[in-house]
Amino acid sequence: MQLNRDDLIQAYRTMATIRRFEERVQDEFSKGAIPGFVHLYAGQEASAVGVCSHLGDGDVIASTHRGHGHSIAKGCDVTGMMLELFGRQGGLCGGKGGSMHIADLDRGMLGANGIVGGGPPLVVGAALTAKTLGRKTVAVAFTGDGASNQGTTFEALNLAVVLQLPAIFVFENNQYGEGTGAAYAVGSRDIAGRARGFGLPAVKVDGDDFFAVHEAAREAIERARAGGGPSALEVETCRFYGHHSGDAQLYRAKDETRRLREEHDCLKHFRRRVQEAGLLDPPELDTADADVAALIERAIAAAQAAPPPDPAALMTDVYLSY
Amino acid sequence: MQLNRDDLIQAYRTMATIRRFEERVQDEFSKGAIPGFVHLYAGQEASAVGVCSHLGDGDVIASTHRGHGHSIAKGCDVTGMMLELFGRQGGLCGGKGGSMHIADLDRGMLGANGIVGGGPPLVVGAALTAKTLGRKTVAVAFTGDGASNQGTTFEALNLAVVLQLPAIFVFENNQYGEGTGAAYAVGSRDIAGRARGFGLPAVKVDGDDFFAVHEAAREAIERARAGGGPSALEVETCRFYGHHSGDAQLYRAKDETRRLREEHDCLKHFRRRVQEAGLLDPPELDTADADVAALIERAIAAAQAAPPPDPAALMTDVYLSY
Amino acid sequence: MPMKTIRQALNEALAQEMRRDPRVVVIGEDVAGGAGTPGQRDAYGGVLGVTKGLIGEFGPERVIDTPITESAIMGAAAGAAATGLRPVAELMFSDFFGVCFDQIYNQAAKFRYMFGGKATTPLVIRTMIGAGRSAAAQHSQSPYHVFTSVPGLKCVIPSNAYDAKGLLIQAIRDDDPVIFCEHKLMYDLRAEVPDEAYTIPFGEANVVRDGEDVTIVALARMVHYAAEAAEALAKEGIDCELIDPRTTSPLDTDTILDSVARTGRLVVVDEGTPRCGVAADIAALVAEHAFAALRAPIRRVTAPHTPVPFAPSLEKLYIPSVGSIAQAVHDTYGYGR
Amino acid sequence: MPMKTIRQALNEALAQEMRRDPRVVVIGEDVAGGAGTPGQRDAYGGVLGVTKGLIGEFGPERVIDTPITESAIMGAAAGAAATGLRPVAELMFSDFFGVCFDQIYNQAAKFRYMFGGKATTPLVIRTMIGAGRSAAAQHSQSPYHVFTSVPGLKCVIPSNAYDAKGLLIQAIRDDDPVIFCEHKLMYDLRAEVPDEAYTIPFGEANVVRDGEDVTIVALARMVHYAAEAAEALAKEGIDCELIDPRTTSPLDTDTILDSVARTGRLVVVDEGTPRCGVAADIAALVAEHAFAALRAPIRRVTAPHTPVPFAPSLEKLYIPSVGSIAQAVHDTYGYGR
Ligand SMILES: Cc1ncc(C[n+]2csc(CCOP(=O)(O)OP(=O)(O)O)c2C)c(N)n1
Ligand SMILES: Cc1ncc(C[n+]2csc(CCOP(=O)(O)OP(=O)(O)O)c2C)c(N)n1
Ligand SMILES: [Mg+2]
Ligand SMILES: [Mg+2]
Repeated sequence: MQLNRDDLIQAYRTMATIRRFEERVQDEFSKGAIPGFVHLYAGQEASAVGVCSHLGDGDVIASTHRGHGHSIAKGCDVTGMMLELFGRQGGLCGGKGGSMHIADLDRGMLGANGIVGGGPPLVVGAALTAKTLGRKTVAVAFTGDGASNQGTTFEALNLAVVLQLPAIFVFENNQYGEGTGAAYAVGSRDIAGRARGFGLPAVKVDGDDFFAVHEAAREAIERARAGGGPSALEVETCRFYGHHSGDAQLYRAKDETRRLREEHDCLKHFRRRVQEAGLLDPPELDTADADVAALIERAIAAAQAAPPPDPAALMTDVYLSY
Repeated sequence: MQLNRDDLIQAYRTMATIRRFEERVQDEFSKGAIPGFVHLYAGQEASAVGVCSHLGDGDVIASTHRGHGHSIAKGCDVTGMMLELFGRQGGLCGGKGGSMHIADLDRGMLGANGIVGGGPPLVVGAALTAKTLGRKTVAVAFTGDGASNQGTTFEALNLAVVLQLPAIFVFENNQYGEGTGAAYAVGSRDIAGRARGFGLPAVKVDGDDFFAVHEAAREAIERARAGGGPSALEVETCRFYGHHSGDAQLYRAKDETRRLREEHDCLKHFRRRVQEAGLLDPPELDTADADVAALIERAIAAAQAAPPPDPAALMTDVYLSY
Repeated sequence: MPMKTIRQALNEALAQEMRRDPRVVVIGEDVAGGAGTPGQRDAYGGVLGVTKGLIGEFGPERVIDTPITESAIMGAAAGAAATGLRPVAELMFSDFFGVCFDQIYNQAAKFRYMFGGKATTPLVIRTMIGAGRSAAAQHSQSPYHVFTSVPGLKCVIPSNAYDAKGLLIQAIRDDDPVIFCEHKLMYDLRAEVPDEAYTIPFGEANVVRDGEDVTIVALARMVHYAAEAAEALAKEGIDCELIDPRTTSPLDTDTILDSVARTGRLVVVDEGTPRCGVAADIAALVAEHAFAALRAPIRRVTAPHTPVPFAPSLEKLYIPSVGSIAQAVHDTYGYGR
Repeated sequence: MPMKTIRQALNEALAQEMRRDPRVVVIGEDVAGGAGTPGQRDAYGGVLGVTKGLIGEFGPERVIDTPITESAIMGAAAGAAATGLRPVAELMFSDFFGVCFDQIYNQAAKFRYMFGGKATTPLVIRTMIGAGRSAAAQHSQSPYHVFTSVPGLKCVIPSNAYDAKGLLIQAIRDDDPVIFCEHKLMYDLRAEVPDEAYTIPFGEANVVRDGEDVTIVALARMVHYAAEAAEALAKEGIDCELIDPRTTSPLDTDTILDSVARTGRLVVVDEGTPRCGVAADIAALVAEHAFAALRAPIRRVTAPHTPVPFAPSLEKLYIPSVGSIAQAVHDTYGYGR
């Protein structure tokens, strides 16, 4: 573990930001303040933060429909995101993208994606840019157990291997694709193993454990930066909410989410670990929680206060020139 | 080897028919008598025949752009095929399909295919029909090393495993996809191994050796018929001609095709094996050759003599009713 | 007659056809839901509940949940249709056609022609269209112009529960591949729907309203907007004929041309984008075959040439409105008077 | 000026732009050929030789051979374009759009809008269109109507070597995603082509021939057929104006509308299928915006609503001919006289 105190507090703060963001989005969505669909990332924070803490603005990620966590971990402005979710002027995408299309190219965030399996090929491209221009940056595809069955994902794995690109494929296995179990949809029942068959190193890692994710990601990312080619990570994780906000979750065991929150909460796990190791004190963590809560409330207040986009925005930004 | 004399002579005759068909198509194409593109199967005969000799009309195959061999092995009428290649009335598809779309549903031949990776998903469907209607039939996708990298192919493997369908995926690895080597395009350099990662049994087999293919196919097909689910076969084979008729083949080693014809000719290999084992005599095989040659000449003569399709055929068979 | 929602009408059509014909199977992502989970099967019944309950009656062999694998779903359905089943495959959102269209347009739709008339491919693809739910750029499109353009494919776009049931049963019994477009905002719309099975033939438009002044052709949800506009215009003394083609391929050209022959004026309303859209197709038809009768420019009321925006305020501007339809009718009606 | 084929013109455009800008890369199947083989690199140079020789000058890092993996190619090109390269990706046959269209229409084309104007995606997709080579149903299509319909995508369809070079350089320098359609039967067509680099702006039609009686709008190979028809018709005293839009998105609507304002008669010639095609799109444009000038029905001369047949005898009937174009002009010209 090569994390110093600042790194640790930063990692915790980012995970807590995601958690709080999602919990408050859930409230606001339930109240009808957020239009459309939202897919909440709560429970999976260690994956986004464990991976992204190795990345700079020049590194690129592509995300999924469940993109808030990756966006925050990659440095997207939380207020800009909240404005976007509310569909308001000043949103990160001007209110034109919404939850499923959060993006910020300046932060290396190449977009949430409404198409399952849409991101991995894009990441091959970002990695190609890095390699071709000799940038020493890497590109990371966050993707799911469901998306692991999509042809585009398989093609991306193969092409990344063929071109030996600095690409990392993170399969966040939260056991479900909508209401279908990974145990059914992944024929091999082993996402990492199937990825390994494509000729790239692939490891499974416990997504409750920020430190395990962080370490596995470090290895993959360092290898990629050094020209060692692509890797895959299967992060075993869980989502605390339904597929989308409002999902009745009939496919889950009774009590499952309560149990997950108790036994598989990566934030609790992190607190326990750093306290046991004497690295951070509860008050420091509590202060971070309080800061984060205030930040999110400010973001929501800003979103509530912001006007809708200028009607003229309907017709702009289809092309650069036309 | 559970093949009796009749089986053997039949297998040889079918392989010889394919070989002769392709050689004469090459001549006729070079003379300009055959329009469009043709992709010749010569050199790969043991694969089509080794597999299809286990199949009846109720079993279904889907083929590729290089479909003549599979069509003949599956029992398509050779004269009908030749008429089709010439674009004439009476062709197997009425002259509307051509070499790349040879099909005969009555023989369980679900079509050559102009789309690389087009066949495997269709085979999943044919296998689904078999399973749903309790037919005890199987479905076989013939596909290539190049096609093994296509997303549709990967998806078909996974879905066949998930639904435990009686589907067999035959990867004919002739080392090239157009002018690109399998050693480059298959990131893992191991098609069978990659398939195995999808959770189905997959073996590599020597495509020079009819008996090896026959045996591996028997095992896979019997398993499928018995409800044991899908399998994959990687047949290591070679094509004697270019990607298509007229290809300059600059991607090949000098002398490569001569060497392949000498050392890796599955027909020669078959003759040697049956003679050494005292199963068939040279005269019997020569008679088969002569019969086959006459058959193909008759097919060509018929094709040359046939009129073009009725102009009205342009507008028919778009729909059953409209 | 009992009132039913479009969702109920579609569900009933599926159940009745599955009962009638054991070759009919449903296949897609979460068409039941719950496979391989600790929870219950039929956890979804389709993301908007259209296939709910079918697995209970017909079992997992005929209500087939799949991984997220649209190419394999469409290919499997095509291959199954060509070999003896009558699959109803679900493409959850029509926006996803880009990951699987080959199996639809190059395979299923072309089998019969390429194979010289020897293949029969009784395949139905159910899919969702439409904006209005803030589902943003990749979940709100109406790409039926692409489907309509494909020789060998039929394209159905119902606008009410009665039509939805009859057209879906027709689609299932039809021996050609059919893509069946359901507007995601209309599932709760009610109409009188008979309990027994019935079919509505393809290529027969529904004349929703007779009129003598202006012909309006509208699709899917736009039929309702156009009806509202026509109602309002009638009060001003403009008498609109409203035609719902119901199927864009085959298209009932006669009904449209006959109407324009009487009215001399045409407005086409289509939620899809304008370039090479169905509105353009119908406008071109009329400009070619009813030219003599035309007394005013053909007006198209469509979405703009932009992706679908997320913000509700922008999305509202994106979708044709009752007001914009009425305005187009006014323009047309006033032309040359 | 030197005479060059379209193939040479395209190759030269690529080479010059790659020299000028190190961010320009070519990616696709067998764009060089020979990777991982015992033979030579550049064994293909693209299946019809357009990219031949580039790998020699620019190396395998900028002339990138791929497996058969169109979704990954298009996605990689889109992702690379959004992060700093200017890729020219090859979709060997446009017929293959069905296996990869998501990355084109839902990703590349929508980035800028979905991301609120913050993405720039300078991507070019080169692809082959057209029938006439007995390549049958899956290798002969012209689905540019689908490409034209996509907001955020530009669509270019050159008809001669001069335009091909200027338009391809424009496409590469353009900051929006562009799909560039090359007709497979036209690569050997020669014209005068300057050696130096030049651009032709998008959205500016080429008026191939001035005329006063009938406006013909034709695309790609049909421009040549239409020119031949116009030549013959001129001898009969029918004076056709022939417009080649060159780009269908953006479309030079002014040139078309101005021409029809003068001639009052329009024939659109398009090798694509008729339903929701570019011919319909242009017909609808004119029926809406040049109605007052129209003196005859708008005639479309297109392929029929069928897949492309294999047999040369049928394929010849499938493709619009000089004769069918002349006939349509006659009909239009004679109408109302
Ligand atoms: C191509 C495509 N198919 C289907 C969907 C509908 N859909 C959205 S999310 C989802 C499940 C994704 O599962 P997974 O990859 O495991 O991600 P998770 O939701 O668990 O984060 C599905 C089926 C889609 N958006 N795109
Ligand atoms: C989707 C698609 N991409 C590309 C092509 C062009 N193409 C035709 S055959 C071929 C090579 C196929 O290689 P392989 O699968 O190894 O089969 P082989 O030709 O060796 O029999 C290619 C690239 C195609 N027809 N379809
Ligand atoms: Mg999941
Ligand atoms: Mg091969």
